[in-house]
Amino acid sequence: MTRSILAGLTEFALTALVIVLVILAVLVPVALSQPDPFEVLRLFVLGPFGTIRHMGNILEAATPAMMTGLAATIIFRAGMFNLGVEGSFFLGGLAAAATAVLLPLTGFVATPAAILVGALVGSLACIVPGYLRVRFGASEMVNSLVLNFAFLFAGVYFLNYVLRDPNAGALMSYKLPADFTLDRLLQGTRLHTGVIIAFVACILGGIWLYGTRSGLNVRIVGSSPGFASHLGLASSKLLMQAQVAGGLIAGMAGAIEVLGLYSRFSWTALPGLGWTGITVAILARENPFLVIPAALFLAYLQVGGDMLARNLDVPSEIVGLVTAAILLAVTAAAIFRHPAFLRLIRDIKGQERGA
Amino acid sequence: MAEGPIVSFRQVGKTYPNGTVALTDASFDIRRGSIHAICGENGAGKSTLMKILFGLESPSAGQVFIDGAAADTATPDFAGKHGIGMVHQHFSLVPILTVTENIILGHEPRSSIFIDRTKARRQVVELSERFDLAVDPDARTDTLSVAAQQKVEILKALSRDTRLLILDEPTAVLSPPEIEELFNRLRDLRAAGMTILFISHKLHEVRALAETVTVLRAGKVVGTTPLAEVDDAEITRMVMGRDVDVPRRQRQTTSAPVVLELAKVSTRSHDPADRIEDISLSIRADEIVGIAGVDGSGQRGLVSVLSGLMHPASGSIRLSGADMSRAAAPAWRKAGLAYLPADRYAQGGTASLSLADNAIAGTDGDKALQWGPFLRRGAIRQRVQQMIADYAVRAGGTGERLDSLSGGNAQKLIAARELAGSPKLLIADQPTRGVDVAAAALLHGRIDQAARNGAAVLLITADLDELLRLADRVLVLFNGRIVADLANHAGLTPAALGPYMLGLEKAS
Amino acid sequence: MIEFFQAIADPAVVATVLRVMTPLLLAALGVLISDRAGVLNIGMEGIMLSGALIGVLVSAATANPFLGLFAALIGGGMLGALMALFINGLGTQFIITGIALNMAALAATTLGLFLATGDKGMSGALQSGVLPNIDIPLLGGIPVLGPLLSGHHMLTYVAILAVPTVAIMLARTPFGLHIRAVGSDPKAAAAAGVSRNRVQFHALTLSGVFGGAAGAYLSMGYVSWFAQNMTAGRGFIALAAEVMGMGTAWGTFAAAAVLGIAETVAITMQTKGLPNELMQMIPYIVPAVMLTVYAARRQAKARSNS
Amino acid sequence: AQDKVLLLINGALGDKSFFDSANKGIEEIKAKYGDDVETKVLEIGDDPTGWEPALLEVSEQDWDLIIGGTFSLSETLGTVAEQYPDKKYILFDASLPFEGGAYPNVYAVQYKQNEGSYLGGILAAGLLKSGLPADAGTALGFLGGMDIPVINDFLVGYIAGAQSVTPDVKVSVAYAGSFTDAAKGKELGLAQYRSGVALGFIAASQAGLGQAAAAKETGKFVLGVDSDQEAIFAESDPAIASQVVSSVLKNVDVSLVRAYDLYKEGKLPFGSAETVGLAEGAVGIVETGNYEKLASAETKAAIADAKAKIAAGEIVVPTAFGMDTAAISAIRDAVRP
Ligand SMILES: Nc1ncnc2c1ncn2[C@@H]1O[C@H](COP(=O)(O)OP(=O)(O)OP(=O)(O)O)[C@@H](O)[C@H]1O
Ligand SMILES: Nc1ncnc2c1ncn2[C@@H]1O[C@H](COP(=O)(O)OP(=O)(O)OP(=O)(O)O)[C@@H](O)[C@H]1O
Ligand SMILES: [Mg+2]
Ligand SMILES: [Mg+2]
Repeated sequence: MTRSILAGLTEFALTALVIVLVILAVLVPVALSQPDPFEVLRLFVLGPFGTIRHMGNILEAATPAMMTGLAATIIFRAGMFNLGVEGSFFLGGLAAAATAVLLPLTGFVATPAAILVGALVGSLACIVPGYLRVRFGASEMVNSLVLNFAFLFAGVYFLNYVLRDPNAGALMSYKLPADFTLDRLLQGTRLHTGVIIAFVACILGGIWLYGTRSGLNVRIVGSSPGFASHLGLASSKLLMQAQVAGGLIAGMAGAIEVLGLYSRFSWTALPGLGWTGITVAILARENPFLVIPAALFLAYLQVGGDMLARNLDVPSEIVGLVTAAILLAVTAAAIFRHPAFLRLIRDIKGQERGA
Repeated sequence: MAEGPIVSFRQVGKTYPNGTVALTDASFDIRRGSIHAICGENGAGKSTLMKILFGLESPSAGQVFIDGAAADTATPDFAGKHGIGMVHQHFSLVPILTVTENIILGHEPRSSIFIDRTKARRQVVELSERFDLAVDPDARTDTLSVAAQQKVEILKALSRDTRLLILDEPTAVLSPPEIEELFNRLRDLRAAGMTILFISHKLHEVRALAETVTVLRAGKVVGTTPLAEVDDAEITRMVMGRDVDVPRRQRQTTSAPVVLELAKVSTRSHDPADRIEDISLSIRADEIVGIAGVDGSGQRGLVSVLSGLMHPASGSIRLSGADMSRAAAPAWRKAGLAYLPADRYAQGGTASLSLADNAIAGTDGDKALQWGPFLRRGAIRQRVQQMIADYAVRAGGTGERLDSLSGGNAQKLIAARELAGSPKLLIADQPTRGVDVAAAALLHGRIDQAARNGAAVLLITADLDELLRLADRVLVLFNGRIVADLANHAGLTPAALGPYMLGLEKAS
Repeated sequence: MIEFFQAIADPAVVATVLRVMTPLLLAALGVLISDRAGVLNIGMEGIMLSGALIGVLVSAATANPFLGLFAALIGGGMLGALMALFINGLGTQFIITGIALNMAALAATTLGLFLATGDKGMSGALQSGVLPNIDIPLLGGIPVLGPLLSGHHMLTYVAILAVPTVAIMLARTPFGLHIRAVGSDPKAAAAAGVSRNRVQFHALTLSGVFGGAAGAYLSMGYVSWFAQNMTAGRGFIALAAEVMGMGTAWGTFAAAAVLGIAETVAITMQTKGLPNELMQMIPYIVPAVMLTVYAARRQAKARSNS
Repeated sequence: AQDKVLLLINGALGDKSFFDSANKGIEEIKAKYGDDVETKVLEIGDDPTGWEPALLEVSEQDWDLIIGGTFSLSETLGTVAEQYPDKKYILFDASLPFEGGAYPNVYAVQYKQNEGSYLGGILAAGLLKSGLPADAGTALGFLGGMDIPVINDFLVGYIAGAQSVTPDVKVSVAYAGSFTDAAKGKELGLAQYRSGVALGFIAASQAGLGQAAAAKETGKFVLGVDSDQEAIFAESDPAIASQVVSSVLKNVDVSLVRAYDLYKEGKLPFGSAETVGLAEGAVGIVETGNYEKLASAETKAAIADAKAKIAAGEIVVPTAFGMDTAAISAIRDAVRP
């Protein structure tokens, strides 16, 4: 296991190198159009590490990305392309807010209860398309894609007709009672206990996937259904387990995001962090341990881009272009399946073995 | 120009991008109008050489001369230009297309912007009549039997003014009568002036068909000789670089208890491969029962009811006395079934997971490997390393992906997993297909060993040598029924089985 | 029942359904071509958005809506081709390539609009062209049927005529055969000398052309300007339509029609005062239900067969 | 010394309404004060998670006055303002709980968009009586971007204004569920026109402009929102412009210039909120262009009268703020055709 982790990390480091090159490729022309080109690069690359607050921003942004990335990883590992993570994230946030607004809980049970409800309700958006696939063989990808929007509108309906604070000037829930919010960790940042949950979740997820019998069985079902039925594994059950687990994690992510950062629930569109999770899962090559650095990296990019847009006359859309280019570069097999690259990875594995 | 060899390889070398050296310095000639066989162990470089000749791969060194002229290799129109057709080792028909569409694919007859479908169909009918290979031009390819698909492959290879036909292990999936028919067709083609390159692992086939043989070993040409000038032992030595001692099963009549018993078992299915009718058979401990039959005669149905993937429509199945008629797959495994499936990657293992994961798959609840829900990594590594050593699997380490192994080594690992413990019933479905001689010998030994340890063994194989070497009793399946139940005595030959397999005779 | 048919035969309702389904149908046919070639065009949304902007900018610059449409088709085709280059040239996954294209297109169209008009919201300041509606002289005269069939947008007719065209293209032409071969088994196709890369390149290019048309319809037919993110998810619904259509052009047509009807129902119901959030769910629930019912049917059939 | 003024846009410029108007206010300030003031406009996107970091960051920089708007941003702005007591903030289109001396460095300004749309309602109902072609239709329409308070504030003012002219006026209400989907807006507009609507109020940004395209196609009419939408199309598409009878204005620019003037004089009441409406010129209705041509003398008189009475407090226009969903549903149901 350590060998594969080391090789994986090397691959990851090299991935990062490619990314830096891509960033430079997109950013250098932009930088040259600015009075101080080096400031552009400095701000984007080093800016996010400039202050505690900015580093806090990275962790804040990485928290939901880690959780949704983990959720997507588990779902994809079971061989399903269920995109319900986005819907689960939204529903999870909504349900946690609803718990906070509607239930008269106080004290230390309040937050866990809201997160639990968020996870349970949120998981629906993954479970429904998953179930329709397992039970009827209907495409989980398309079903989840459209049902995400159906869940969104159902959620907005609920927000408008049940949770809405009529005194607020926008469509928002009532204020979430203080007992339900997550504790802040670091003065001057919004870093909350959710980040710890996210780290722990990724590590537990990795241990489950690689270190337990049911994790192994899920990987088998996901990578070779024929082999799974040869072994007599309960494929449907395992598939559903993964959808439920992924959905619970994604729902929990939404709950944590809302309770950690917001004082009211106000999403009237899909927040997009589920899509981020899918990107993270792919960058991490569907490995829960690598989800952590992948999410941190995307968050770092986001913060760097925000700093550019805020401090210089660089349009914020540049970040969208940079992220798209990075996604392509990182997944370009031409780079990562290149013989020279493969040889390097093999050498590392070989040295480990030799030692 | 019509003189001299049709093809000459000169110092051809091939190193794949991943560093695998598949060929070095290969030089030999192919005589015009001959049937030329190429032999060699798995991975010797046979397919690679043929792909170079067909223009699918470019050589990293050396040159290929066609009609005495150096040829540009690996251009898209290479094969068409030189009149070369190839039947690939792994089928290359598009399953959702019709026979006609498959045959014309890549060189469609046109009228304006459309495919001229009448002309295309006529071409196929003509082709099939000319070469005496009967196919239904309008059938969807994936509805055809393997042998029929093979015919389509050959027609496709012949469809473009072909004068050199390459057949890469064409017999691996065929039954003996089908092989005999194929050989007759190939002889006809040679008579019509075609040059044929024929790859096979089976010596008697090579002998029956070819005039000349080239032996490759580890990417090098060991030699090219007329077959008349060498005997089998000599060729074996050339192929293996050593003599192979084939283990033979000591047949013994035994009064061990009956382990598996099927009484009048039938399934209902539209697919003949899944349909069996009125099958009754019993297998004792330490008995190997071999199933012969043309591919698609019900073997798949038989295996499915015996592994819980399908339930019989009628009849009863007992394993050690317990009724298993409605048992699902997990129950079969729990009751002691071990199963070596024919489709190694789709069913026997999972390509993208590690050797260790593959080796311990399905051992749920094994206390030695598991602590509660957690896997014991150390114990697993030890266990898997032991398996690798016991079965002589050539592998880098337990963390390698299964698909980094060669086919034969993957099969050995899968066998190691299935035969661990002491199974009560072993189903071995084409256990050595595509596996080299040494590995096959090892696997035969392990199957024999499993029987001696008390397993009832059901062996399904297209390789009649293997069947006769291992089986105590041979059942012949035809159209889902058992048409012969023969004790495997010394006089039983493949030729004797042929009539049953073709459904010409019935015995019981 | 009679009332239902009367409502369906109302020319205004038919026109609404046709308007709503036109961009879906064009985009879904584009997705179909790519899907049959084995590279589902997830980037359809981004291609549509780009086509919409290109059409507006070029028609404004040339004062000719047809040049605008032409440019949108070319632009869409080039984006499709670009995806193919990434997928087959650099080996990126098609799903990621599509996600990245959508992301980049949203950013780039906003930037492009800003550079062209100094505005990130909409192109109202530009005098961009509109593609015409077409009255069919003979058809228009027929009572009842005439108003149903005549007077729709040019691209609506194009979309409907594209259905048999794509169906025949797939079934009867060498290109269609190559698409089906490559989509079903690229290795086998390669063995027959049909290059996956080339066929997928052409298929994605053509798919992009359809996407460009769908986008142009939005900005040069529906309305006469480009607005940020004006496709509003239609590219994704087109994906659903294609999957519902089960890989055939006629199936895709049927699916687009069903979605068009669902959206029309949602619109009509809303003006009747039903909660708009619930109405907005209809076009998303319908494909899910249809997909599932169809899959369940197929499964039941497969079961009864064995 | 030079003042440094920063406007934060928690969305994107180019909406042809709200944020563009705020931006215009900054431009006017710059034009008016020239070298005495340095201004900058910063887009911080529509993702709320990014707002607090952005506010914190700019608060650490050397801006004297930081301006931000919308209710959604208000709580974040309040939190940050508390951490930087030396900085001054202007919050527009929302307020904060200033009770007990809280937020002494924040000035908040809100708009009575319901007053503007009350005038719009009078105009619409008046035009329905006379001014529009007789066959145009018998009912009014309303297209909202989303079913949210700011939009519904337009709605209730509009209905009240229309009812003041025609007590049993019918108003067909729809929401696009999006501020950008022009095609959807057009489709909803067509559906409204088909059902007998002659003139629709389009409080839905670009989606609303879709209904303007529908008006052009069907020869029906729209009432624009936020900025003069007749002017947007005057050159690029005169056929649309001719169907825009007028626009209900929400002049954020006016309120910002006014606030800055007061700030310069040292009279801006930090630590409190103001609500500006007709009286301050912060909301209103376009009275040029098509309005001139179409509105009858009687209607113009009614509008002038309403303006005076609203300014004098004689008419109190109802507001959607503080109304619960059921109450708004009841209002919609009461006027459904
Ligand atoms: N397409 C491929 N890409 C990369 N490596 C490959 C590929 N095909 C085969 N190999 C590598 O080549 C080696 C041999 O594979 P192959 O299955 O051809 O072996 P073989 O010689 O036929 O062995 P066996 O006799 O056991 O079947 C393996 O290590 C495998 O990983
Ligand atoms: N695409 C590939 N990439 C890397 N290595 C390959 C590839 N194809 C074949 N090889 C390797 O090249 C060597 C020769 O393979 P080849 O397929 O030519 O063997 P073969 O003689 O046809 O074997 P078999 O009898 O199993 O068909 C093997 O080691 C194989 O693993
Ligand atoms: Mg081979
Ligand atoms: Mg092999």
